[in-house]
Amino acid sequence: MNQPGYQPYFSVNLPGRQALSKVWRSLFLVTTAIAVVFLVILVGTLINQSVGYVAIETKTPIASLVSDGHSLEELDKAELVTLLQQNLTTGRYNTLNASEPMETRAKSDLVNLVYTEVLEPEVQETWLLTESIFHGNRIKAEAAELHPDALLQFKSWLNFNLLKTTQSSDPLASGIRTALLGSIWSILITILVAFPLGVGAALYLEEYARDTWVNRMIQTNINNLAGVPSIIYGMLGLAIFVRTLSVITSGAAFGLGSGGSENGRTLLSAGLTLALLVLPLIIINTQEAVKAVPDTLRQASYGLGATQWQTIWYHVLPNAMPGILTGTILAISRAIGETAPLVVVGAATYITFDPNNVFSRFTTLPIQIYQWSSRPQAVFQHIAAAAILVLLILLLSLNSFAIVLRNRYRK
Amino acid sequence: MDLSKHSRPAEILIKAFLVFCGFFSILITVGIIYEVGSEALLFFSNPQVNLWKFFTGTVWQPQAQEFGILPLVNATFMTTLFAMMVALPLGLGVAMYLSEYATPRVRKVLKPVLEVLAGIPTVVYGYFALTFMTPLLRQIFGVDVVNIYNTASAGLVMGILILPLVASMCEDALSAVPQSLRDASYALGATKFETVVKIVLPAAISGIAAAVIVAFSRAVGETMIVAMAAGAGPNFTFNPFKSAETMTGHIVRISGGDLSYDSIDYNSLFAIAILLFLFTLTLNVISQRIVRKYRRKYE
Amino acid sequence: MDFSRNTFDNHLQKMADDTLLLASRVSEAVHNAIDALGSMDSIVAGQVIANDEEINARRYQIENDVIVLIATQQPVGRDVRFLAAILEIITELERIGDYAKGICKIQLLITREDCLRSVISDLKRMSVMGLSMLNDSLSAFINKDVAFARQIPDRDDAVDSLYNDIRSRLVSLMIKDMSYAQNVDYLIWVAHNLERLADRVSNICERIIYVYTGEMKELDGPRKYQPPEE
Amino acid sequence: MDSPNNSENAIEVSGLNIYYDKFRAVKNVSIAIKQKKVTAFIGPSGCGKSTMLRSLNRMNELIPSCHTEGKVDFLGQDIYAPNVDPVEVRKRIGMVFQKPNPFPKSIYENVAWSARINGFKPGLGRPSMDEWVEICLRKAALWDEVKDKLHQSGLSISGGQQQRLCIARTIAVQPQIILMDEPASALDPIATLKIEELMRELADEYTIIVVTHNMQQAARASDYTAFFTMDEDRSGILVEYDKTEKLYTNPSDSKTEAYISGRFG
Repeated sequence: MNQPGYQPYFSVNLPGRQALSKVWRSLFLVTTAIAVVFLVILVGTLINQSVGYVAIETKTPIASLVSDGHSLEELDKAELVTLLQQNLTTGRYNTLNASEPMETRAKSDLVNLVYTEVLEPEVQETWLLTESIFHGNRIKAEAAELHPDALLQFKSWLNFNLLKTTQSSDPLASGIRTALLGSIWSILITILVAFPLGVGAALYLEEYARDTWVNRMIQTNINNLAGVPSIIYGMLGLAIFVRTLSVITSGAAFGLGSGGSENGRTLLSAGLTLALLVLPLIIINTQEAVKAVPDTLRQASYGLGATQWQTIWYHVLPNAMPGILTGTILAISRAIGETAPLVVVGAATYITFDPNNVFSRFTTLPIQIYQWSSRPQAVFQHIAAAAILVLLILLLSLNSFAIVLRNRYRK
Repeated sequence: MDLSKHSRPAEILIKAFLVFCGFFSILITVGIIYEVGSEALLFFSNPQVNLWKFFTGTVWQPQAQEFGILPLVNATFMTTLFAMMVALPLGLGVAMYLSEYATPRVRKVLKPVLEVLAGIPTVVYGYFALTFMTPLLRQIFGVDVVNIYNTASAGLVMGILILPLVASMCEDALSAVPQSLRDASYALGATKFETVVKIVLPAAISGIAAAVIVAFSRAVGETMIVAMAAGAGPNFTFNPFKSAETMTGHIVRISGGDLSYDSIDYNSLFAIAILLFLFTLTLNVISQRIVRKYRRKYE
Repeated sequence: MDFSRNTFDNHLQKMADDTLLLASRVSEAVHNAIDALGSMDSIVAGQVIANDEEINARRYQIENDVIVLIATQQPVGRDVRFLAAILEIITELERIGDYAKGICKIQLLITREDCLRSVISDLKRMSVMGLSMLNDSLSAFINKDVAFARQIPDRDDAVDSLYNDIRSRLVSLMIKDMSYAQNVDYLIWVAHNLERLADRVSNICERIIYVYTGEMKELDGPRKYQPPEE
Repeated sequence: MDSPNNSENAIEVSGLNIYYDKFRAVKNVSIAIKQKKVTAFIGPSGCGKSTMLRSLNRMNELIPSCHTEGKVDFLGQDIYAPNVDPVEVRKRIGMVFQKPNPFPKSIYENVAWSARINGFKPGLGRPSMDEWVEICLRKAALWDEVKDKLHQSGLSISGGQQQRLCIARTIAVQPQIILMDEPASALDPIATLKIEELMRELADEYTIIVVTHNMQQAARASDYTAFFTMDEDRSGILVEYDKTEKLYTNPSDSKTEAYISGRFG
């Protein structure tokens, strides 16, 4: 292809260069594939842990209650109540009756009561989903040999009972009801505090603040706060909300709270701590959304004689709102997953009653997961996995909502 | 017609609220420095604490009045090292692939995957370290070699946690490189690889450096994974398969129990915390400086 | 700044060169025409007439080139005045060429050489004066010598008086002997052409001054038009 | 070599169609670009002239949705033939872009890198790298302005100088053809004229194809001009291609006339 006059100063090993290019391309592809594989393994592990065979042995053999070949479900309500009366101590029966009279309980509830209170099942051994699928027969043989009295059940640890019941030392009866409610309460407090403060700060910085060293410092400060490890916020919450402000956060000042004692380890402290934690994120996200509102809009508004706040309220905010909400939801999902600061602020290790006001002691879903995971018994790993799935589903739906918002906003 | 200035009380009130919001973030910082700092000061002013020993001692046993922070720092850096070993090459590779190689279609699928990975709470990663990584390591290196709680497992999983952060920051840096530079390179007869490695990468290097620093800061401050998987109890060891407690892990474990205020244990946690705060703050400030610089370069 | 529009400047230079070439062809034609008349050489006269085609062709070529330059180079300021002046100058030159051709046509019609003899030396003087004006005007053009260009039209008066002189002599000759009438008429035309030649040189000088100063005014008359300052 | 008739053509395009997904941006263009001349592509925005230009060294392929049909013969070889390497094509057909885009390296490195990645071998009858950089900068009429600051960043010089640096960088690869995509549109008038002047000078050695939306620029700087416009279906078509002086004084198509006289649309 050389032209006359074209001096061959160059020699090019193009095939070699192209080959090198291909090698690196595949390397980059491999790294990406590894990242995807991690996610798959992670989800796989969770599912693997949350479904599988369980060998359950009941303290009282079921045969002693119902005749052979029949099950509890075939009995009617009266028979069930009788069973309970016969096999429970009077004190226990009365406690149960007091919390809800036997007559008004649903049949399924009664079956449950008989099951947990009378039969007292206990997990002997658990298997993973993969084991259960690929080595089903071996497991059956093993179970028959090692736990002859046990019932081998294919159980999903992720079920409605998990959501409905509170924490318990009995893994079969344990649930995340308290934790879920705790998460919801603390997040509501977080939103109520962090959203107005965050949006306000962002509006100040974007719309009002001039380029002075003070405002530049505020901006730098916010960016830095966003990078502070969450546990430091926990320490701050511990020092300020739990300790210094315990009169307020314990509810003692309002005559509320648990037992009137000044203990600041409450939902309020947790919510406020999380609010501080997500505040920089909300500010930064809101700033981005506000920045994206075109200046022509503001000028148009000023041109019509609007004041600065009218301009912000009628033009800037409505246009930035989808972006602000998206950013806030993402910040909130960060807060929902936070564990360390709440451990420091003092989440309760064992708690079975629902929170009824902001001065209640609390646990949250991630805390519950942390505690279950740290238990040595394998059974709790399964519940932890199920709880994690609940947490992930919650976060995923929040995130998808944010994405839907963002997409609608883009149009 | 009256065109003279008049005050608008509502506007002033609203502005006052917004100014307060703006300054609230300063309050948080002051709060951290004052509250955490003063508790830490209480710790350092305690006669049982020797500042020299604090920074050089290799035993941390509050019960025995031994306050040498090195075991905690050492474990922190061990886990961080492992995390960086996973996150940096993988994160940069992913960023390169996404920004330079992936078709828009592939990117549309992969970016949400990364976002999901980034949105998973750290406690889940902790669980993952316990139930997947540790058994895997024990299977590979032997049950006798690898403790149930060890820094390697925590560090490796932490690397996965940080990977999306590194990837997305690096991708930002890479995509901030103007397309015109790539075009120029191709028009000169460069191959894809030559363009990516010799033009795009150097142009994005400051952004990538910022990503590395932020990743480092994240790893140092990361808590739940190490609290769950690295072990409980300060242990001065360089063996990644032995259990050891990091600074954050220690804070979580001690404060999780019932702790009496005004004890030296309680104060010592704040000393660790302020150290952590200053360290991560320094890293963040540096990375922000770098980012600001490279943003300006192409604007 | 060490920068110049070399390409465009080269084009402008070529236009000037082509114009000079055209001018030299034209003055050669005038010179030859007067020579042919003086020596009553019909062959030379025929050549001049034939060569006029070439002069016309050259003129159209220059005009076309100027238009292309205007269309493609967007000249402004002195450049556009320069190109416009070239268009004007080549028109004048072509007209002068036509005068040469006219003189040669008359040469073919002259029948009374005695009549011609009485004025030929003055006609030659006129042509020499006119051609030297033309020559000087073009050197003023090339040298951008505005002062010089301003002086040239003054010499038109001498040409005019010579013209008047020749005409009155020819008229009195005709009054004496009406048989000269036809030839006198022809020769007055020759003198008239030479007088017009000098006028056209004055026009060329006006263009030159316009190119280099932007003033547009009649040089040998009252000021007609002064464009606003450039 | 090719037949003498063809050899004066650097590029022969026949039946070229360029699509973005389903949309046809360039429709059925055939054009023969003369060697060592400056050819300008003009036309209203969106008429596909840039797309057309980028198809001449396969830069289009960097846009995933873009695909090309037809033949582009470069000195007798179809650059879209399956066995042709686009990198090889781009080495021989260089490109200069709208916005000056020097690499964030030194002035010297900008030129040297281009030569180096293409396997520049100094020594034995060939210039050294320093000499080669100087040669290229001289050809780009930049040497005198930058010779004292060769190791400053390529971004530190003025826009016009940056653009000439980009040209020098392109020359360093020894292309036969230089494509220029609105090379002066981001520059001030003086810098613009300098680039135009440079184009004329480079035409002694290289074939230059320039896209410009400034028709005066095309008129001033080119030997040949191709006028593109949009069809009813908004795809770009070639209306007229002729010597620049002909096209600007006596276009044969009324659409060209309307466009160059500013009466378009």
